[in-house]
Amino acid sequence: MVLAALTGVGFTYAYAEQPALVGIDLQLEEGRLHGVVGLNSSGKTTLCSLIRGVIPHFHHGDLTGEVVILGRPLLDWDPAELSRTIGCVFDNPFTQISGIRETVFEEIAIGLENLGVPRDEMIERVESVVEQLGIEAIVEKNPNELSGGQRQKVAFASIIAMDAPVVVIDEPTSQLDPEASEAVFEIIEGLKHRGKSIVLAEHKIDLLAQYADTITVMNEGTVVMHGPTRDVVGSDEFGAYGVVPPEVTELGRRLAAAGKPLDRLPIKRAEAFDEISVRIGRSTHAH
Amino acid sequence: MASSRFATFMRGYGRLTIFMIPIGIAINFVGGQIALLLKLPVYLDSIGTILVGATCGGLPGALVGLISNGINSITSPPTFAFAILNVAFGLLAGYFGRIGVFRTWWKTLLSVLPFAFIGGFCGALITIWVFDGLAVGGGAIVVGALTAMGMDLNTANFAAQLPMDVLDKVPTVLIVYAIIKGIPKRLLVKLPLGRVYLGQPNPRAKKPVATTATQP
Amino acid sequence: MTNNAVAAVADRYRQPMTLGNAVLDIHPIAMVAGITALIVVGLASAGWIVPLAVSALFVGIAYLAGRGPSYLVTILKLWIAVGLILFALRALLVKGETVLVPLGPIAITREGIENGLRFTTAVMVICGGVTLFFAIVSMRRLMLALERIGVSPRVSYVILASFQAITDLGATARVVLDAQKARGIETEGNVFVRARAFFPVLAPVFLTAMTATEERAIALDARAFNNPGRHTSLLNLKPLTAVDTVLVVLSLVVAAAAVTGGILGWF
Amino acid sequence: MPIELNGVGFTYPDGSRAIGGVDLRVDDGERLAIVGQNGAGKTTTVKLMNRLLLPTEGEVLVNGASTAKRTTAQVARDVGYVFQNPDDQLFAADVRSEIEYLPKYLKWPDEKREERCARAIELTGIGDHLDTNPKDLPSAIRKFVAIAAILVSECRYVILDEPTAGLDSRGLALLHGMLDRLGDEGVAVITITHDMRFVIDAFRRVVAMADGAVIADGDRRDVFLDDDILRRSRIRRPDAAQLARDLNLSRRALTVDDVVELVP
Repeated sequence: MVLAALTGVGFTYAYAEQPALVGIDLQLEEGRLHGVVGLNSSGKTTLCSLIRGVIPHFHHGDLTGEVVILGRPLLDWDPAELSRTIGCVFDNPFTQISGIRETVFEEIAIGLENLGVPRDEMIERVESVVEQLGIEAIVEKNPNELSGGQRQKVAFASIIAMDAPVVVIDEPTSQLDPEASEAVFEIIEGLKHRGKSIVLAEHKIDLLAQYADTITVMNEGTVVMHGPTRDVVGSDEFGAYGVVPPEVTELGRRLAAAGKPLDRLPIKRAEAFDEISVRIGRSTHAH
Repeated sequence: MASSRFATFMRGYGRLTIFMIPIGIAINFVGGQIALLLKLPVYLDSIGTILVGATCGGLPGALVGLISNGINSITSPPTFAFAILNVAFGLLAGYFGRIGVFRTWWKTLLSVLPFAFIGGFCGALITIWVFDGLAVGGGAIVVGALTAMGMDLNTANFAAQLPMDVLDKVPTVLIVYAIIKGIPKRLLVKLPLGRVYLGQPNPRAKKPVATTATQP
Repeated sequence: MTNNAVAAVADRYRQPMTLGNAVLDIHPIAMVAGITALIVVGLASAGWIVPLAVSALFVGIAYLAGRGPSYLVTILKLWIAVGLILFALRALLVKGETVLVPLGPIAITREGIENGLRFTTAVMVICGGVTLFFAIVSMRRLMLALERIGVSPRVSYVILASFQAITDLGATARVVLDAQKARGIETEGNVFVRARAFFPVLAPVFLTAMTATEERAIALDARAFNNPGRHTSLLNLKPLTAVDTVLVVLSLVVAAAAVTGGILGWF
Repeated sequence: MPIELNGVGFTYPDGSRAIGGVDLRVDDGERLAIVGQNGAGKTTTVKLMNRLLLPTEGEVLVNGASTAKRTTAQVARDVGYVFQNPDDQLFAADVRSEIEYLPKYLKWPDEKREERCARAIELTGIGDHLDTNPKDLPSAIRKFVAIAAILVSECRYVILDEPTAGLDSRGLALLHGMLDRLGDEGVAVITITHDMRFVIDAFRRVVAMADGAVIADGDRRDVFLDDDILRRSRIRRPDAAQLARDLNLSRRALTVDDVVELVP
């Protein structure tokens, strides 16, 4: 099935002077990791909010066009059902902790409590999520006293425990250091392998290039590029919308400009390694 | 039963109000703490009550007042006798908010009179009824001194309370006014009384049709 | 921590909640009944000896619950801050026939002292009871018990989140104080200098907290906070036990007897 | 006049030691990046520079005078500090009032106020948003508003805490332009950051910290050359530099341009 199908979608927040989304046509498949990139205020967050149903059920405004989520028009969804079907994690680790539970274990269970899951099943699910995310060491800690990175992981765990088939993630690493960011991406990849569909807005293009299946580039409220990650990131057009390409891609481009093009433009570290070692091998053979 | 009634009540106030109440309560406490941190001689312990009343309505404001006093009475039980004052502040702030008092600074400043009247006059009445005019707190020493000088006990209570409350409420309402000016539009849109501060009603602020249709 | 340790934590949640102390494990609702009955006994008496005895009993209960020392400190502070002033004001200002110590325009009278003792011990028995309750019943347990009898989880959210918000905003206030100092705003000096710093410190704290409610609402909604169905609970609060029930019945009897006794002037 | 940390240590009242034995000197107009893992002592070090903390050992001198003898607000006239989260600093109802707050607070004459404000607004590129409520702006622009509110002062040193977090390429370009302009004016910039690409693009001098101590202080090439330093401070080389190493092209290559040169 199609995760989200948008046709001619526009949205203007109540009291905003300019529309946040304009004429969006986009189709996202289920079971994949979709990356969304673009400048600040290019519409990434608004797009995520729309797919999650936070628009228009929470943020009011003027919505035009057609949004179909998992085969059903967005406005036909019951908000509570939509929140069970599509989990969401966003950038601020501090607002995602409930503030009403005393241990991480209890914090992760909140969603399950609200869904009315029986206690024994709840405990098993929390236990398994704790193991998946490797946060065994903090299960007994007070969630209100954790570091930003730890909180972000707990926020992830809470959503994963609810086992929603779709997860929308908005800049989950913006406040994390490189090591923690990489860990979060590994968690996201794990989700995909367990059959979840993921929409991920993110600035760290190096990481997206490694992990995402498709990339959507947004600019001034509209989708300017969409397609498989390699096609989008490797395209000459990519840099035109203010997104900094991965360092290895930039390296590939500069090599081409210096008259030493690689056979294939790398978008991942490993690709760059392979391409350049082939080149070195060839040139040492030539000598 | 109680659960569904509270849910229905809160839904009438929009989805943000329930999250504003704890913040209002915390503001009541932290306002006082910041005053303490800067060693300022004011209490400022009802900013949150009036702020939530002014932006979310009288009942949420009253709840902030009630729970704040409840939490205070955990460590100082006699303060609970004065909870009704904080409830009244919240209700009054809701009414003032609705009629646009906090939109202009001079109207805001005028609102000090009714707030201080509640705080001072009704506060004194409670002291007289519940504690026979001899309660504790900052005013008690003044009351004692005034009585010792020969003033009637009840008069002494009014004389001590009113000016103290005016001194406390002037900065309180001005802070509320300034904070409301600083609230971003995107948040104001979602607060029950937000439209008062946004000026003209916005045609785009209407609720989506489907939400109302699917709400139980 | 190993997986075994996590399994141990998980197992703890499977068992009914116990705090390892018979008094602490009393059901919060039975506790409300018991403490209220004791307060009623104290208030029903016309003298000051019974309320004082009840106050002492509260201290005893706190020791049985293993919270004695901290409760004693709290209650002594209350006696000094509240009780002493209430007593002194009455002793000094209540007019009476039997002057014990004349002090210029006012005088300490026997009536004043009696009135003061009665009123002070009555107020302090209420203080002692309320303080004891919150010293031995955690807010979390209380809200859980209330949810059991039909109080909305939203109500317990509001109460529990308030406590956390007070802590969080207090912490933010200290960060903002630093941020504004770093910007050149003076926070030390005379009262006018400090007063000028008040708004720049308070406004970011309050505005940030208010704007964060939007994200908080979405984050909790994502965790099915608005799910209309029945909610379950990870914590396993024991239902009212036989002991709890006996305690509730006993409390009602004692309270009723005390009120009757008070009216008939027994004590 | 420099900022000098001489044998500085800081221990929190609860007894936990944040940094110890730190010697560091920042000269006028210098640009310096402090890198290291969370908890390495970076934040404590910069907080000591503008007296948000007072050293428990050693001394901190700003323009030759010990910070212990002045208030934080006074030291802030020389050493400005932009917090990572702009929301900790912003409170006015519109951007203009936010920028003008300090000049009005210090009662500067109109001419000076206007000149300083115009400069701060231009440096940070926020001219289009002067009448907007800062809280209504996207976080990247809020960040520049917070920077402008500090730059309006006459400080000769600016501390930027994670300035690139959440910035897009447009914001990055603006930031680089701003750093260059500050350099021309002789204002020193000290940054603490996790963004190694930013460090390599904009800073020559790099200080690496680990476990509360300075473990390297020098030219970026030397710092990024040393595997031991990188391991101890948990820093990762940017992709291009790491590639050059993995492929045995060069141990000193650092930027994309370096690697382009080396590939046959």
